[in-house]
Amino acid sequence: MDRAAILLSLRLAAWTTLLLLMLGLPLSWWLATSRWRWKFLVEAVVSLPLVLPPTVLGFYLLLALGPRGPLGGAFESLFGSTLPFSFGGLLVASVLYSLPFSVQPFTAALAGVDRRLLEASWCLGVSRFQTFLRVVLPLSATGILSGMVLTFAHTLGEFGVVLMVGGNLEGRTRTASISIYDAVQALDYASAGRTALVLLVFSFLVLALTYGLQRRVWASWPTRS
Amino acid sequence: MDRAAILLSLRLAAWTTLLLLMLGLPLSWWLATSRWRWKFLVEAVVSLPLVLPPTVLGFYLLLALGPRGPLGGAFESLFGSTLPFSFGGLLVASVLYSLPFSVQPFTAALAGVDRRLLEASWCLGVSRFQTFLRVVLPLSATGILSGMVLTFAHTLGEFGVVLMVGGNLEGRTRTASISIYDAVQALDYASAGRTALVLLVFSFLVLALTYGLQRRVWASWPTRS
Amino acid sequence: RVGLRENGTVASSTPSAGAEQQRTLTIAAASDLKFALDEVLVRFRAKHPGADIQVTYGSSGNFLAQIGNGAPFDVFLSADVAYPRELAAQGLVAGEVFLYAVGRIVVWVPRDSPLSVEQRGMEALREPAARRIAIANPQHAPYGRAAEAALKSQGVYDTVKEKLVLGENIAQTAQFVQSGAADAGIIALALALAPAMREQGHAWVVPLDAYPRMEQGGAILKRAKDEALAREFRDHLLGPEGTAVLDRYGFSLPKE
Amino acid sequence: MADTLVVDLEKRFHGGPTVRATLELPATPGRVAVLFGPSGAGKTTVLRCLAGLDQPEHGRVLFHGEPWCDTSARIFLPPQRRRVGLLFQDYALFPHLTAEQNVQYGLGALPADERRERSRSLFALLHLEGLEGRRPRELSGGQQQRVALARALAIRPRLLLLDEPLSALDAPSREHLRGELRRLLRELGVPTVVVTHDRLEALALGDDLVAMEGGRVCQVGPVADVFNHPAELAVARMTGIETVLPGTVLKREAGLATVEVGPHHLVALEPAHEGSAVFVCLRAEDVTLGLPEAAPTSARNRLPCKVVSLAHEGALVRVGLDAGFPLVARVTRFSTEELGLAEGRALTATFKAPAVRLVPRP
Amino acid sequence: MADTLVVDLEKRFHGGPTVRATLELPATPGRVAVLFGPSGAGKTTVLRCLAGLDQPEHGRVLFHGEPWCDTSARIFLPPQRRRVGLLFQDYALFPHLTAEQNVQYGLGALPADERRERSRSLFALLHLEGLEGRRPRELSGGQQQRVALARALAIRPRLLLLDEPLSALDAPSREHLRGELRRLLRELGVPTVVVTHDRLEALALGDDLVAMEGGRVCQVGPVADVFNHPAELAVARMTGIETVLPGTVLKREAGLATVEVGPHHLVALEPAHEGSAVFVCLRAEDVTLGLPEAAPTSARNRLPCKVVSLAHEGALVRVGLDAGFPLVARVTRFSTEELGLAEGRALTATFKAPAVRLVPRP
Ligand SMILES: Nc1ncnc2c1ncn2[C@@H]1O[C@H](COP(=O)(O)OP(=O)(O)OP(=O)(O)O)[C@@H](O)[C@H]1O
Ligand SMILES: Nc1ncnc2c1ncn2[C@@H]1O[C@H](COP(=O)(O)OP(=O)(O)OP(=O)(O)O)[C@@H](O)[C@H]1O
Ligand SMILES: [Mg+2]
Ligand SMILES: [Mg+2]
Repeated sequence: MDRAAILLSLRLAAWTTLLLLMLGLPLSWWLATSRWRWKFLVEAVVSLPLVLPPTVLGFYLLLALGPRGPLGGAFESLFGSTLPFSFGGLLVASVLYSLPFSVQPFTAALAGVDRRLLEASWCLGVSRFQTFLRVVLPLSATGILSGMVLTFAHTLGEFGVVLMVGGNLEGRTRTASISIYDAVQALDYASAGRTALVLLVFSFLVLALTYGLQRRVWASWPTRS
Repeated sequence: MDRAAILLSLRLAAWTTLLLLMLGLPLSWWLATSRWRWKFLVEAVVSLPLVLPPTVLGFYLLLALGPRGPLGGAFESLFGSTLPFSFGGLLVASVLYSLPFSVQPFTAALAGVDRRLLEASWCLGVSRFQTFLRVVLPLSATGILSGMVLTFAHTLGEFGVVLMVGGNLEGRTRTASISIYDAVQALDYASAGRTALVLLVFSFLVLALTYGLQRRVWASWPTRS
Repeated sequence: RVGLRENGTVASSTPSAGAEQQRTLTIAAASDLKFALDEVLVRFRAKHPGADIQVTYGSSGNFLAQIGNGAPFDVFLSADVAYPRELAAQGLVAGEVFLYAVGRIVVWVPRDSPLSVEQRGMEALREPAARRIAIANPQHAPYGRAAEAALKSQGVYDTVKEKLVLGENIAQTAQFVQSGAADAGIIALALALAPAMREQGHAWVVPLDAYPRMEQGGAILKRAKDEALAREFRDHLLGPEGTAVLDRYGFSLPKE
Repeated sequence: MADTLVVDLEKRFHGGPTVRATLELPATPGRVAVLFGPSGAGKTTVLRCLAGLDQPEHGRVLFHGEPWCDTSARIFLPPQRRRVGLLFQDYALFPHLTAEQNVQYGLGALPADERRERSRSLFALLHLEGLEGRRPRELSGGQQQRVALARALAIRPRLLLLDEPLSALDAPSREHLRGELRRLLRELGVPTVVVTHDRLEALALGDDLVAMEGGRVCQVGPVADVFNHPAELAVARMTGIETVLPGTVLKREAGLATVEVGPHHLVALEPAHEGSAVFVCLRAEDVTLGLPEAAPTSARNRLPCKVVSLAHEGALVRVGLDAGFPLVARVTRFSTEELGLAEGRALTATFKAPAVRLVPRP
Repeated sequence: MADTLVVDLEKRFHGGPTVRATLELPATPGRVAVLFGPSGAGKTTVLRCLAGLDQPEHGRVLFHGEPWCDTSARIFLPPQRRRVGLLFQDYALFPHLTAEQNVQYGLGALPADERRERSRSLFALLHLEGLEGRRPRELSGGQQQRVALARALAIRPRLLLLDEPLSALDAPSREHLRGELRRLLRELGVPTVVVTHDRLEALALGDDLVAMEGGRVCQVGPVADVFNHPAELAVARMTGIETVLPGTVLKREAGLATVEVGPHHLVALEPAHEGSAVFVCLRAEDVTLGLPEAAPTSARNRLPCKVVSLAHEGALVRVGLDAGFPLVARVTRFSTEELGLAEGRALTATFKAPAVRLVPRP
């Protein structure tokens, strides 16, 4: 069992989920409310990262983020270091790859909020941003939670992109999924099984806790009209 | 560019999406409506396949479905052949792995349908099943579509599970994503790029068409209350 | 249970009804053989124009697991002779496990690299310009184990340990360097000779005595549908035509 | 047993009140029962239990002798099999369907042209022509309400449950539709339970009246009976009796009772119930005003009083009086002018003994 | 300019009607304007444009001289900056918040105890005590409506817009709350626009009245003026004038007009407008019934007629008559008994000249 790797995975998954919450919600809100006629093209593009095999996506990312790539070069001249083979690089890759897992459920959830409630809030003098926080978010909690769970779980399990961009550095970019994969490749099934079990049990606990605690008080299945 | 692989991928993605629609909707409906107190455990379990690296999940699936595995043995004695290394095996693996991508958005969408509308339908003498088809489905279309898109796109791109269970047999289990992966492994970037491009363009068209055609008539952002 | 598998026709999905007449051969081969084996097969296919010969490249570890679970491969060419031996121990191998090549490694840098590997060999890896050095994962990749051993025997391991990034396999290791994300890499000679790499960088061939012999072995599997054709393929690979190609692609021959 | 609706149920709301309803109503074709009572009385809850949408904790519902729900026998007929037409208080129209599709929604079993014919005639009846293709959110509040009513009527239910069916309509449309509805119900022969807050509607539409308050049924009976003989204070209030005064029965003789109220003794018909503590209830329109010097009439009760307030209510004027206790009279605008009513004016209020209703005071 | 609300707008609905509203109302503290009109008239649309939720295609809204919307100057003040208190016709309560949280929702800027105090006093005013912790779906329809009203009042708006604020309430609560509301509005000094379908409510609550029909403003003016002098047929109908007959003005002299209606000649006050084609409008309560042999009165119009129908309406009885043309009278129950009214009874209907309203007939 690889403790450092498990901790790293959790850290990566938590950060990815957080970042995608911050980036994905505005994007989803735009997708849910905009009446721009070409919006559907953006919706299609958001899902495209999924279509490529992760390692291949990772390879293209590596080219883009590496010192010779367009982004990597700019990043290096700004910060003096490159993204690949660092936690930052993993994070960028995970966020990009998991984008659809957040944005799709978020958009569906946000689009389901009754517009009249927003109007009611505006009339009460509450700003659009505050309305988003106090009305839209609570009312789309189920869908947002589902997006976060997908993102979190998927980042834990993702390994193609992460391996490609991260370089499998022990304690820094070797996530639990890479560690398990390595063990399986090395025919060390016992060790793989142990790490996998810990990861599964832990994830199960996190997910069960999330769903269990999720305050169903405003859930959509009330006793009465 | 590997035409056979692209066709296989599309076939697999289409079947997986279809099967998950048929399996996922009842499960999601149960998750959305049940008041069973341990339901949250089931919700947590549904997301677990995501947590393992795909190849490792594929490895465990191979063990389970192979002739020496518990399921595979039973299957073989029933049908005379085993699932791994066949299209059926790919399908089973994809369905299992993509389960959360369907069930999560489906559940969130179904849970958002106003219960009073179901009650209104029941009072009009319409059965629960018909009510599901005529009221629940249309009203959760956005969320269901988002689940289907995630499933479809993800099945196109998935390669770890498929590689492990399918064995990368040309014309039978070599999907486009494996083909691209192989080309990249062989440093044949031009060929990988071509196949990837075709896959991306095609997926983009499918997605854009889906979103563009999606009749927004009952969408959640009406002009008026 | 092993017997069950032999009459279990996994390939029941084989399409054509005239398949009985058609001779088939499915080879599972280690990824590093990609370029060499493709060329070997050109000649072999010419000899058997009617036969349907397919090859799947991949990780030898995966093949081991898949063959153990009924994968429809006839011949297994592993990157590590230990894997076919493991299959033999499970009773899945027809005849003997054979050695077909010995893998070799090189230190590879892109053409514009400031590192002077061609002159200084592994010592060049100590230079500060070598910020990241890619090797395959020694935990499971034979080339990774060889690279690690070579680094140790050349006395640079402790210096470069912190700079190592690990590829899942040798191809990915090469990509790390190719993309510029790593400054140097230790990869298979076979890969360095591949058209896509040859023009792009310099390589320094690590002496064979710097690391343990990487014996690549193979086996014909008991479940082979056409064992005769499989044997013919083995003989072709081990024969003069096959060995010449392997040699050209940077594989030493086992008997040397 | 046959043509009745028997309800005897108890529904508890977690963290809320308990609604208990025991009533038996004639449910013959075309008969209309009105559920009447203040906000929060439990009217919607009773309708939902009748429709099978809420399941009572205890009790039973029998329609025409058929058990729809019986907790002791564990019988519960699902809403689909009850075939009730329920108009929801908040309409619950299907947002993804047009008005016409909403109305035809429950008619799946009929041939297409009969479906069309039914919805067409309902659209005409409810003045909804031209709105067939609109979705609910493109309709005004009153239009939505009428579409929901059409939807409930379309299925030709065995029992019709209407929760404030005309509340969002203007007075002329409401009066007109009330008549149309009444005719249609007779024609279709559906027994109906209707919730309304409008006394005129209760009088105009209802045969029977169920008065509820605070989760409890107070009185059940023919509309006129309940309006004329409220069994308790709450019913008196909801049927619009403005003057309610605590009094004491001093003596009963010859069918008449003398009641002491404040400084006065009033004469009323002898009440059916025992006990001397009563509420004296007086409908404002039963009080006649005259000048103090006017000649006596046959009315048994005659009180000097003073005008305290005047409020115009369309054709009538509501006059607040002080007669040693507060008293309300409602007179026509003619009389107001004739008597020269103004605040402070001294008058005589007269009312007949039968107009004085005595309700037991606990 | 200062204390007025000026509206002049046009709002088109794609696939629906166009709503045009031109009106100018005094908007002094505590003054109440009533928006009156049949279902689908455009009342909600006007309120939404005032609140800034709908944007008119053309036109402007000026409140106290401040432009809230002016399409020609491309001015559009967002709802947040208008500070109007809008009660939605369908409440639009926040389902995830309790009743109390709903009411306090717009009070974020106030200190916590002032927030609590405001919501406490509104809960008391609207008889909602004990429901603070309930979520909207655990409230009855009328309770929800009152919570929504409290929410709109809580923010002490500059302009209050109420879309049928008391429609879901029973008559006694409605009457009571109407008084309370009226007092509170005076106290807070908020000008108010209220949509109602209830004539009594319009009379009791309103200072001004805006009559709308078919997406158009028909008449604007003080309530009594509009009720007494409807400018057109539609207004006459909505203000409850039952008898409307086509007639021809035969002559005008000494401030009086003689109008031919069917077989009779009626006397009316001379109308302001030209032309001889008119509608003769007669309010049912202005018609007095007497026995044919009764002594003549000062009333100028006197028609023999027969009773056709009788309908009880609480304190009054609505009598349908045939006088060569249909005529409706509304009399007290006393009179009904006195005159022994029954179908077929021959009577004399009298009404004064000022009671006959003449409206131009196009
Ligand atoms: N789900 C619930 N949880 C708690 N209390 C509830 C719930 N539903 C209704 N109640 C309460 O039960 C009582 C009766 O509600 P009901 O809806 O039957 O009233 P109603 O007579 O229809 O009133 P209205 O005329 O205002 O619609 C009310 O006091 C209401 O607050
Ligand atoms: N989004 C829309 N699309 C098309 N027509 C609409 C839309 N919204 C409203 N209308 C129409 O505009 C007219 C005015 O609607 P509005 O809601 O203002 O009526 P209202 O006077 O409030 O009626 P009610 O008393 O029934 O609530 C109605 O005929 C309605 O059908
Ligand atoms: Mg109700
Ligand atoms: Mg309206």
